[in-house]
Amino acid sequence: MEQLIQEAKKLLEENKVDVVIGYRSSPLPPFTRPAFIRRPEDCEQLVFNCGSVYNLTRYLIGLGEKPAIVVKGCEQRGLVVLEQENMLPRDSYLLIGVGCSGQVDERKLREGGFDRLPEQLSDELMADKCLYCDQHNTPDADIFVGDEVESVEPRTERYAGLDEFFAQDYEELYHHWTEVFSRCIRCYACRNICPLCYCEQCISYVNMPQWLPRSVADNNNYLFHMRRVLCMAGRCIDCGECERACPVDIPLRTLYKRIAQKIEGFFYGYRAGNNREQLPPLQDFNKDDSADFIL
Amino acid sequence: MADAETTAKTKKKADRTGFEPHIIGFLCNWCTYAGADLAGTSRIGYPTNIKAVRVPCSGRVDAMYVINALKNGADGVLVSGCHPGDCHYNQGNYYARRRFMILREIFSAMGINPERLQMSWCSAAEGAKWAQIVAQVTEKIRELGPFEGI
Amino acid sequence: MKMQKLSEDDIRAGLDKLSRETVVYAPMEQEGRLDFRKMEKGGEVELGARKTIMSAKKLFLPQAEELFSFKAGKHSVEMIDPPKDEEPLVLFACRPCEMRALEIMDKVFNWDYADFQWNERRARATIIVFACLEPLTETCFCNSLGIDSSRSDGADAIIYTTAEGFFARAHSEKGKKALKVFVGKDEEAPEFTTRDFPEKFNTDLQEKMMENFESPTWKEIAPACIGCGICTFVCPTCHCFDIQDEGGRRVRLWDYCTGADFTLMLAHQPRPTQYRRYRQKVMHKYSYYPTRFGEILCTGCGRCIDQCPQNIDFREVLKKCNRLAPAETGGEE
Amino acid sequence: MTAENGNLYKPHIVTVTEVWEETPTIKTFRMVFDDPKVGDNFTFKAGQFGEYSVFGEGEATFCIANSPTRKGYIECSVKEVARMTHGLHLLDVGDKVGFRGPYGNWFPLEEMKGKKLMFIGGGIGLAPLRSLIQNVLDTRKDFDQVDIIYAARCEEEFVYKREIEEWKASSDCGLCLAVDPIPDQVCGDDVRVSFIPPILEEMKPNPKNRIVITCGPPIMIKLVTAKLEELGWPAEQIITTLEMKMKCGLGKCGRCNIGSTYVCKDGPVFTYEQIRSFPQEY
Repeated sequence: MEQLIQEAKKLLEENKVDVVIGYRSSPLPPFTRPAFIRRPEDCEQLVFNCGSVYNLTRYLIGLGEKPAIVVKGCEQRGLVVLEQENMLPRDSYLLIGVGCSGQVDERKLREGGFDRLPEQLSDELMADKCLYCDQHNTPDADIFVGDEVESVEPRTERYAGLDEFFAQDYEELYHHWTEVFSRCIRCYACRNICPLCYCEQCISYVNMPQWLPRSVADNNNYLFHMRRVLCMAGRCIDCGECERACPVDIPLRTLYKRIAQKIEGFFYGYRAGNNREQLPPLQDFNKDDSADFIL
Repeated sequence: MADAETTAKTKKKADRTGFEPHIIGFLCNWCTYAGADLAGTSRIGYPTNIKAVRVPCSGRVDAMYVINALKNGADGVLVSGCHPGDCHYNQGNYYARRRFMILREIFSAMGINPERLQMSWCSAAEGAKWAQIVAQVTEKIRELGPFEGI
Repeated sequence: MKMQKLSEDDIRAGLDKLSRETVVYAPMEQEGRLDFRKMEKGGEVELGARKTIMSAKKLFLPQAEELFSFKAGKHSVEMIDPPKDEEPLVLFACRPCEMRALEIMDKVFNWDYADFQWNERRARATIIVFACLEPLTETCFCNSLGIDSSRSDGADAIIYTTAEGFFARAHSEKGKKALKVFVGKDEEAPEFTTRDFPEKFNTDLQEKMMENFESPTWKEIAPACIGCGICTFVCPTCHCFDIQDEGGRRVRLWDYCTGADFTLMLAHQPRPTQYRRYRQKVMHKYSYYPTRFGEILCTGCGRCIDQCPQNIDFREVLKKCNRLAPAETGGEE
Repeated sequence: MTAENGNLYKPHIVTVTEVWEETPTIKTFRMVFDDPKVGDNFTFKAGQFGEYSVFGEGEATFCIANSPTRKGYIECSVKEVARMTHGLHLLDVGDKVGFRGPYGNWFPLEEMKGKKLMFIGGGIGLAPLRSLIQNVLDTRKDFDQVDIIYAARCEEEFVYKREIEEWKASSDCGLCLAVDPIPDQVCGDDVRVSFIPPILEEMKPNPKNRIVITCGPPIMIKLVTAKLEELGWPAEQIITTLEMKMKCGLGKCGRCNIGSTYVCKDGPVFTYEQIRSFPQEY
């Protein structure tokens, strides 16, 4: 990662950016943590490896400084969505691209009792989103560091298992989700970590009317998460951060992916952040949209 | 608010026999609301289970309105607007169509029968159609039984 | 000193009996998540050296607690107390740091006004602590906060784990009563001391932080904080709460100072940026609370480090605070 | 004052006996305790606050706006801003509200005796001052000269119009009214079009044996205190009352602190000298 360090140093020395957002190593799993580097001499701390799980694009909105940011291929889609939603102009940051051949699953790393990152990341230890990754190298990068990763045949299907899971009847599904969400502690980590959740006034703060009651009692958690699914519909880039952050292991992506799968089917293969020109489905319409469900 | 919740609770306990569904209708001001009006002035009878809320456009109906209606005791929701191409604001109903298509998918993924959310196009001239839509929706929701979720 | 010597089977049998007589909360695993749960029949209590996700705080300050309910009519209102839970409660196998946290929070909950709900639960509970003779995980730093994790004087009873079995000792009448369900003979117990804490750093930051409140270093202390509530919710000492009316009830809920809406008023936000909120979190624990109550509002349990999604190491934060220096240029934005 | 079973969070029930509109968005409510025993034993001091609840909408913190010398009821003035205040504004005579309190500290009335007092209020910030003004006027002989400066955005935004008329007519106190110098400002002849600092500049109040008590929007407090300091006022002779988001009012919920000072327990009344020592976080 010598090149990353050199490039970052150069950017800071030439005052092209105020801060470089990247990864530095950490003694705790996943053995890296986000780094905000402001001094050229600190650039030595920068690393990029299979433990660089964090989606750093989350820090861009409201940063107030000109950043250069290390972004993996899958996460770049989030920047596209933010651009489409006029939240983050492309010229407000410098994109440092990397080749990524897969990230570790933080949970498996903890459970396995690892005390360092494995030299070679096996498929067993890999985060499931990486197994079907089709964007190993950051597209649209201003600076690309390191070697491009050769694309690998996906080992799983993006939407594998969803059709089977959602084939359950409504009552079973309802029961399943109320059960799962009953353990939610409403820490809002899923919302706060999401690169696309940028609302200054989240609807969960709004109290007139109180759309989403705050206590963990009753079905309030279910309601909150339903609203989040709604927020993510057609926008979720499947970076997996919400699930990684969740302290009580709620399988949020099962829902987000299901909706993404449906949207892909409905709206002409739309996949969030894949194509700058194609508007997100809820910002757009087509006169020929399906009308089967309309009476 | 407290009242709404009490009714929701007592209703939930209610016997399923003789079940009369509560349906909230969000009617677009320019077409469906006028259509419903026409049904009234033409003395076309239709089920009284629907409580109409007049909105400027079906595109104005936020998904939260639907969710909140269900949460506060409705058994079903009907969103009704102008026919495609007839929207007073040109495109509101197209946006609404996508929105509720997705909301129905969210409902079905989270275990709520998507049939509880119905959508229809009904113009100001279609009084009879309105009566027929309401009858149809009421029957559908009646079959589904009381809503016990959220 | 003589202590009651117990085998693992003795403990399990005793817990089984105890849970039939009274409500027992103990660390139990569910789908891989270890947490304090109510013991039901056949529940497998974790006796090993593992840390729960949430701390034992939740039993004394529940995440959502009904303060009272009400029936409001046009010209009348009736307030109804929540159903009283009078059953004694046994909290089994919490750790000395969590016990310490309860003692620390006793102060704020009895500051001039005695918090009925808190005190009532405290009085009702019998707390049996499992001593930590070595750090539970590599994120533990209670030694830096002056906590000797081989003892827990405030607890009703303490149990030591050794290679030969368990040694139990009661500190109070309640503890004695609770330990009676465990069979096992009194035996001479070895001397217990803690060992293997890798480091110890200064946590006396009360003055230093206050003096350097405006230091620009605060912005660099935890820039990665995303403002979620995980660290406060898992913390055994974080006690800030919110009061809301929900469906005919007034409920008290956990709240978190790192969140943007914590102090948000309609027209005014005293802490508009994330670093200010983080500063509030750190300073409440290490400066304001010691100023008011003479104790640091942290017991070094390390849960915030374990659970932080962005891998912020609170120890690193504190070490940075140790190096705080006055602003050279005057740091306000 | 705690409710019977020791549940600190359970309010007393009070009944709204009178409501009047101060401005289009501000109403004042007069309330009486339902339980006469509680009402008879209820005492407070000017400057203290209470937690008012609208059942179903929640609880909020407002100062008690009437003077302790006017017994038998409590009053509060509330601007409609959000859920709870909206619920309160919908209430009418006969409706029930919850009240717990009084909490917090109070204006140092004893120290003020024999001194000249100057009240500077802005907008709804007159509410906490009103409690003290009433108290002072009710025991007028204990004090030297009393002056009131009150400013709001426009004349319509003046709160306590009834009392302002009384103050105008009375010889007990001097009164200076002002409205913000914004374009197309229309106001009566006796109302000045100016912010408060220029008025102070002109008046040059002598700090000798005089105390200023001020309350208003944060920016107004900042400018007024700055101007007074410029005029040579010692900070300990400037008293203000602060507002922070509060939930419990009891020092437990942990959100009203400014540094290690808890506004609900150590405040809301502070001298400017104290405020200057606070970290800049209010």
